[in-house]
Amino acid sequence: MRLFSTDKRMNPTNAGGRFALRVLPPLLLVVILIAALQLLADTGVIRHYVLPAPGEVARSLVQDFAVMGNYALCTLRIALPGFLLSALTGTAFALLMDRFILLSHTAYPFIVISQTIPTLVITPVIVLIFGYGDMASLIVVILVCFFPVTINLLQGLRSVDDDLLQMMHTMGASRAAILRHLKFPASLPSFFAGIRISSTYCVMAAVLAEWAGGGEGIGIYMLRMKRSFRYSAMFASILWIIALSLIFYAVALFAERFSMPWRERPAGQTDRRSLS
Amino acid sequence: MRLFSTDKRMNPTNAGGRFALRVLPPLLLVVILIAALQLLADTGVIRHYVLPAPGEVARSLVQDFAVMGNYALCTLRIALPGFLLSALTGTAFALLMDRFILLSHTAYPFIVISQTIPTLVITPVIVLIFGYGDMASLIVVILVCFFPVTINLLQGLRSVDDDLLQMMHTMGASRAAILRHLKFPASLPSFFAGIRISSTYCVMAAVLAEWAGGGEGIGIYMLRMKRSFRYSAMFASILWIIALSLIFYAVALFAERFSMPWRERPAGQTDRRSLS
Amino acid sequence: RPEKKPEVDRIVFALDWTPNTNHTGLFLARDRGYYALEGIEVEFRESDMDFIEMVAGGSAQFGMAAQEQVLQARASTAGIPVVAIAAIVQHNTSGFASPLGRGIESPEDFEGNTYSGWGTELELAFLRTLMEKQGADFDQVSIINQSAGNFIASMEIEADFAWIYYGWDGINCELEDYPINFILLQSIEPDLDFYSPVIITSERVIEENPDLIRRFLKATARGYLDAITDPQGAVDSLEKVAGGLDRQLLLASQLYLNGRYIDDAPYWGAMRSETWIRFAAWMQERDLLDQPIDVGAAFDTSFLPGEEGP
Amino acid sequence: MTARTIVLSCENMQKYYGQQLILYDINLELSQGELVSILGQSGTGKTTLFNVLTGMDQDASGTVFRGSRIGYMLQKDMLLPWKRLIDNVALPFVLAGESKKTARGKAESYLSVFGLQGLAYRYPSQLSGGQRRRAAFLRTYLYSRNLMLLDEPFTGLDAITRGQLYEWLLEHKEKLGISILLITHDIEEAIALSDRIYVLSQGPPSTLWPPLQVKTNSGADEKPDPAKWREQTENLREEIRRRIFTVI
Amino acid sequence: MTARTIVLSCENMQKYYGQQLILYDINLELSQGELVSILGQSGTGKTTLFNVLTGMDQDASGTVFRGSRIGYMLQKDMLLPWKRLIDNVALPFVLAGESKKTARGKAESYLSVFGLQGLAYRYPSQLSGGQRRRAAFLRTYLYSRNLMLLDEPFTGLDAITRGQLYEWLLEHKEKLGISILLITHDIEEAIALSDRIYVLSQGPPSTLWPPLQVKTNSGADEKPDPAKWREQTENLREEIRRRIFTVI
Ligand SMILES: Nc1ncnc2c1ncn2[C@@H]1O[C@H](COP(=O)(O)OP(=O)(O)OP(=O)(O)O)[C@@H](O)[C@H]1O
Ligand SMILES: Nc1ncnc2c1ncn2[C@@H]1O[C@H](COP(=O)(O)OP(=O)(O)OP(=O)(O)O)[C@@H](O)[C@H]1O
Ligand SMILES: [Mg+2]
Ligand SMILES: [Mg+2]
Repeated sequence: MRLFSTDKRMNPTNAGGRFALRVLPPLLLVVILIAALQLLADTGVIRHYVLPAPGEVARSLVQDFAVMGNYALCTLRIALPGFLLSALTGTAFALLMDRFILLSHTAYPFIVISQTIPTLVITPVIVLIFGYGDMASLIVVILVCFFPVTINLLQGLRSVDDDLLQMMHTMGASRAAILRHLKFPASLPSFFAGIRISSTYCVMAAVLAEWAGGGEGIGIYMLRMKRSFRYSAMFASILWIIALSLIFYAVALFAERFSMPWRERPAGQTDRRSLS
Repeated sequence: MRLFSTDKRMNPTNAGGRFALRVLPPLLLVVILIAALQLLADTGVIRHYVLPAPGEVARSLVQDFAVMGNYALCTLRIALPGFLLSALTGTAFALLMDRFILLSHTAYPFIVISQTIPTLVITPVIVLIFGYGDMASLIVVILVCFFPVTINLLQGLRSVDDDLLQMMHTMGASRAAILRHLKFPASLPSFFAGIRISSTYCVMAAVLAEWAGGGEGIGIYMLRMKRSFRYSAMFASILWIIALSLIFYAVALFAERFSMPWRERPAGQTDRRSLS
Repeated sequence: RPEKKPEVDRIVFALDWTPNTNHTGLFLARDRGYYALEGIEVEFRESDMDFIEMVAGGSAQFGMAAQEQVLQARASTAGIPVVAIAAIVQHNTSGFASPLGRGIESPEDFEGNTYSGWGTELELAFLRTLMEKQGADFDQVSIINQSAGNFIASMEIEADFAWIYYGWDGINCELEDYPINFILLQSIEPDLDFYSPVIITSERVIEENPDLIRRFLKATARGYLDAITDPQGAVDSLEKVAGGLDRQLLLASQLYLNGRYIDDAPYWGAMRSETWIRFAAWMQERDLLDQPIDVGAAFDTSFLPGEEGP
Repeated sequence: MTARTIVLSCENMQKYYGQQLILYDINLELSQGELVSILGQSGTGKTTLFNVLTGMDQDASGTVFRGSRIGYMLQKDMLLPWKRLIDNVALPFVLAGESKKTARGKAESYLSVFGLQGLAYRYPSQLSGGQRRRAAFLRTYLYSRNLMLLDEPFTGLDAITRGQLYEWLLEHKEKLGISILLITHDIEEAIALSDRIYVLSQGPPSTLWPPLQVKTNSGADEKPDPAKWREQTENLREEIRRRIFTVI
Repeated sequence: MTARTIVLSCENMQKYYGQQLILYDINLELSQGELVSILGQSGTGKTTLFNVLTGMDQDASGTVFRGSRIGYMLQKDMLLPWKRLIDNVALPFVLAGESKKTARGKAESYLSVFGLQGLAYRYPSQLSGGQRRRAAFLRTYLYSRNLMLLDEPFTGLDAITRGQLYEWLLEHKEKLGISILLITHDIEEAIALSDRIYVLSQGPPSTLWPPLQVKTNSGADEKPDPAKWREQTENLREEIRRRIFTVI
């Protein structure tokens, strides 16, 4: 068996190749799906009120771009701070619950309960407490998005390697130091799993907040379109929602990549499969 | 400094004590909250059409127990299989995506997209496609619940210790064997973090499905109570929803405890805090 | 009946909302076996979304909707082929309501107040029409999306007035001793006297099974006539379908509607072209319809049992 | 010299980590039934060499020949935390398709040889460092009894436990004709156990010195003259020390 | 005999794991400036003893006295995977409140003594086993230069690297009066480094034999007569072996 030296990082086509591998397949699938939908719509198999023809959706997307963009911006104005605050709240909850057992026991059931009540039911109570306005919408987003962060980060904090903890204790590390130098870095993968989920949900949560009685955004626009049976405009606004969500998701992914440099596989050990 | 031998596992009051520590604080908080709400209601600060008095909710809970129980059962008939199927689907997705990089690149965006469309929008489409009935409801529940499982399990599978992987390769372990003996046990904590989130969502997802026309259950009942201004009965049905959700959550927690016996802290090393 | 059908027609009826007094005739007709007599077995399905699409797509044969929805659906580029075949109530019962204390007695008083909306273009058009009629400035109204679950709560926590159906929310205010001002739409603008709700079916059912529609409406008309004479029985039927509703509310609402089912019409279910045309014209004028439509095709009263009764 | 069957060889192997050359021109042979030690300063590339030899690390150039499947005991113990000791040890059998029960049964009898009796149902976290290493050693042995690459197998064990394992290993090697490549830092151990000794020079880059012969292949049973043996050993020791220390 | 300051002691200590008695009647003393070794068969409870002494494990009975803060080098290297070598080593300074930059600066100068020069910016996963151990050792030293408990610090190191560290350790011990308790499996190492040697008997349960004196406290600088020294050492070696092997 002959081995060849290939310094993969020196290979210029590689980065481009990897990018193509990541982006092309889904793109291809999207194109195929769109073509299929258009065909189904054209032949009348799928009625427009079930799923509008992609061509029409595209037209609506172009025609109403400015209008929808404006509405989307309004949604973004809630979704972005809402997401950031969720990440913060979720992190804070997890840290507090990891730190104070009693608090954890007390708060946990309520945190779970907060997730089991449909948003539409809980919104009036939030408006009652905080008054009508952006504040209430923000809280709805936070309510939806903090939970995955909390659960995942808490799991991460609690699965920290016992021996490393022991080592930190022997060095007289304070709780804060243990958190900063050990627990937090160790639970970054779990934390980011939570962040991924939350980033996926946050635009949807802002839309929910609009529906449940908040400002005017792409969600309200979408509902209005739906109620007046303008399906192509409705799907166009869904595409806006998807696009915004994907941006959040992509940013989360990006942050994840860059926050854990030590997880880069060392060169030459990328491929572990044994040869025949 | 004097050390005392205390074999904690031999201490009979301990199990009871730990239980009390877990259950009493939230219970106490619930009691306080209820008392406060009752007070606010009695003094007329909060009117019943905004938030009903706890006493009335309790009466409604007792009076309509059988009726609500029946509706709840209908919801459970969707939520339970839906949750189990979600766990399965989520696991399958994660495993496939861990195994086939190309599939992962292709499917990932779609999986994320599936989560960014508000349930209230996608549910009617599903009902339109599948018609009124259990099938549509099940699909809605799965759509909501598989995602946290997928994301978390995938994160778990991908953070498996590289050295252990190496070790398994040296022993000529097949992919299936590596999965079974290494990757799956190693990612159980992450898996269960996902399961916790899903178990919290599944009843709410079934309720959402009902609202979109997926069948009669406690969600439909709640909506009816809300619309006929029976606020106490509406809140009583919310309590049912919460209770069902908590049962799912508790079972998930229980399963988690029992599936990782090796994570029990070894005796005598329960307390790591260094003494002064 | 002379020609006995060997098998029953199983149909689905898509309700437009939670079961309520608008629906009692349907439930009575089923309970009292009128549908069975016609060889029909009805299953009711409730949701507030996409019930029109369900009828159009064939998942349901019949359904309930508001007149404006039928018009919008037909005018949409998707061209949803639903047709109204009977009116439940002869005159519009909706309007703008506000707590007595806010002093909103006419559309002029909307200025400077907060409107609690449902997020439809229609209600805003109502609002604008009424205010323009009185020379008030629509822009002086602040509009929010309702977050509270009901009219009273919304008035208490976030807004000053809202669009309600008197037969439900208005009656509830009476029962709650919550005095309100109520401005009926057609009392300001006669064009806004529309049929809400109506029973709908799809063009396909009309084409393929007109007899089914006839039989269905015959039994349904009997049900509504029974409801008028026997409000207690009507409420009983409704409760059987949707357990747990507040009987007091149902009864009061039923009594409110009883006189309005037929009202000044010759028979139950009747619809006048004039009402359809005027309202459609108003919608067209207010840009609520995507394209001009043939209003005459949007409704069809020919299946009603008519003057001679069911 | 009798005809030797080569079970593992490596020719002209070269290994980079990134831009840095770690190993160059590595040539090595292991024959059937032979025990060969590799010594070298910490960080010269012994573990890296093993990774390449076993095929774990494929990002290297050169030619590697493997005549049989290899049991590789890694430098870290690498027990699966969720498996009890017995299941960790029996893993090779389970991987070969045997039921958990038969696998446990087969593994059980070896526990006492490795001083692990009574610990079968412990989790790795409940074992001492030496116990974990012995479990890893046993697991490796049970995976491949023909050809083993052992990365510091006796590290962290006391003299007595070590002695027992030496004895067991040499006995089994004689009986079954096992071939063993062994990384160690203990010169005495290398001399006591090995047929031949390779030394990895100080680097980077490092390369292997030509092997030192310790035992003569012919007439392994005849004990050499003690005085001569002592002198020979002393020379060997010196030579190894010198080689470890030298930058080629 | 000069007046001794006791920096660490343990009286009548007893330790159970569950129902099993692991250590009983442990009595031990460490004086200022002393280097004391603990030997014992693998699995007898040396690491457990250290855990109790450092206060890591509090589920034991008896009395422990600690006169100073303890630098504890655990048996596993326990480097933080997300910190570069230099940051791992500089951790004690960072924990003491210094900035990352000053901490790195302070730690840097020690790297070459421990043979870690050039590796400062590597992550632990990019180091060899011995390099990791040395980093852990250095970190422990930087945390406490007065009192160190070292669990097999020289395990996994080659003879030369070991020798350098021995020399450095003894020199610094003399200069700074460091007190060290050392677990090792290497009898030669124990004899070469220690003032006194404790042996943990075979168990379970295990207990400590009374300490063996290696160096006479008075006149540490005078070299003893080589022949006498060799004989003495040989006796010591035999005695240690005997003790390790004996069940009390
Ligand atoms: N958590 C635990 N639960 C039960 N038994 C344990 C636990 N940890 C260690 N033991 C047992 O206690 C004994 C002492 O372990 P310890 O790690 O102290 O040994 P050691 O002397 O350091 O051995 P080595 O030289 O192999 O490191 C061992 O037999 C081990 O199996
Ligand atoms: N992933 C990596 N990236 C870069 N350098 C590495 C990597 N892994 C190891 N090295 C370096 O390669 C050299 C050889 O490492 P290796 O682990 O093979 O040493 P070793 O001879 O086994 O040492 P020890 O006796 O300490 O175990 C070391 O100097 C180490 O720092
Ligand atoms: Mg190594
Ligand atoms: Mg130990």
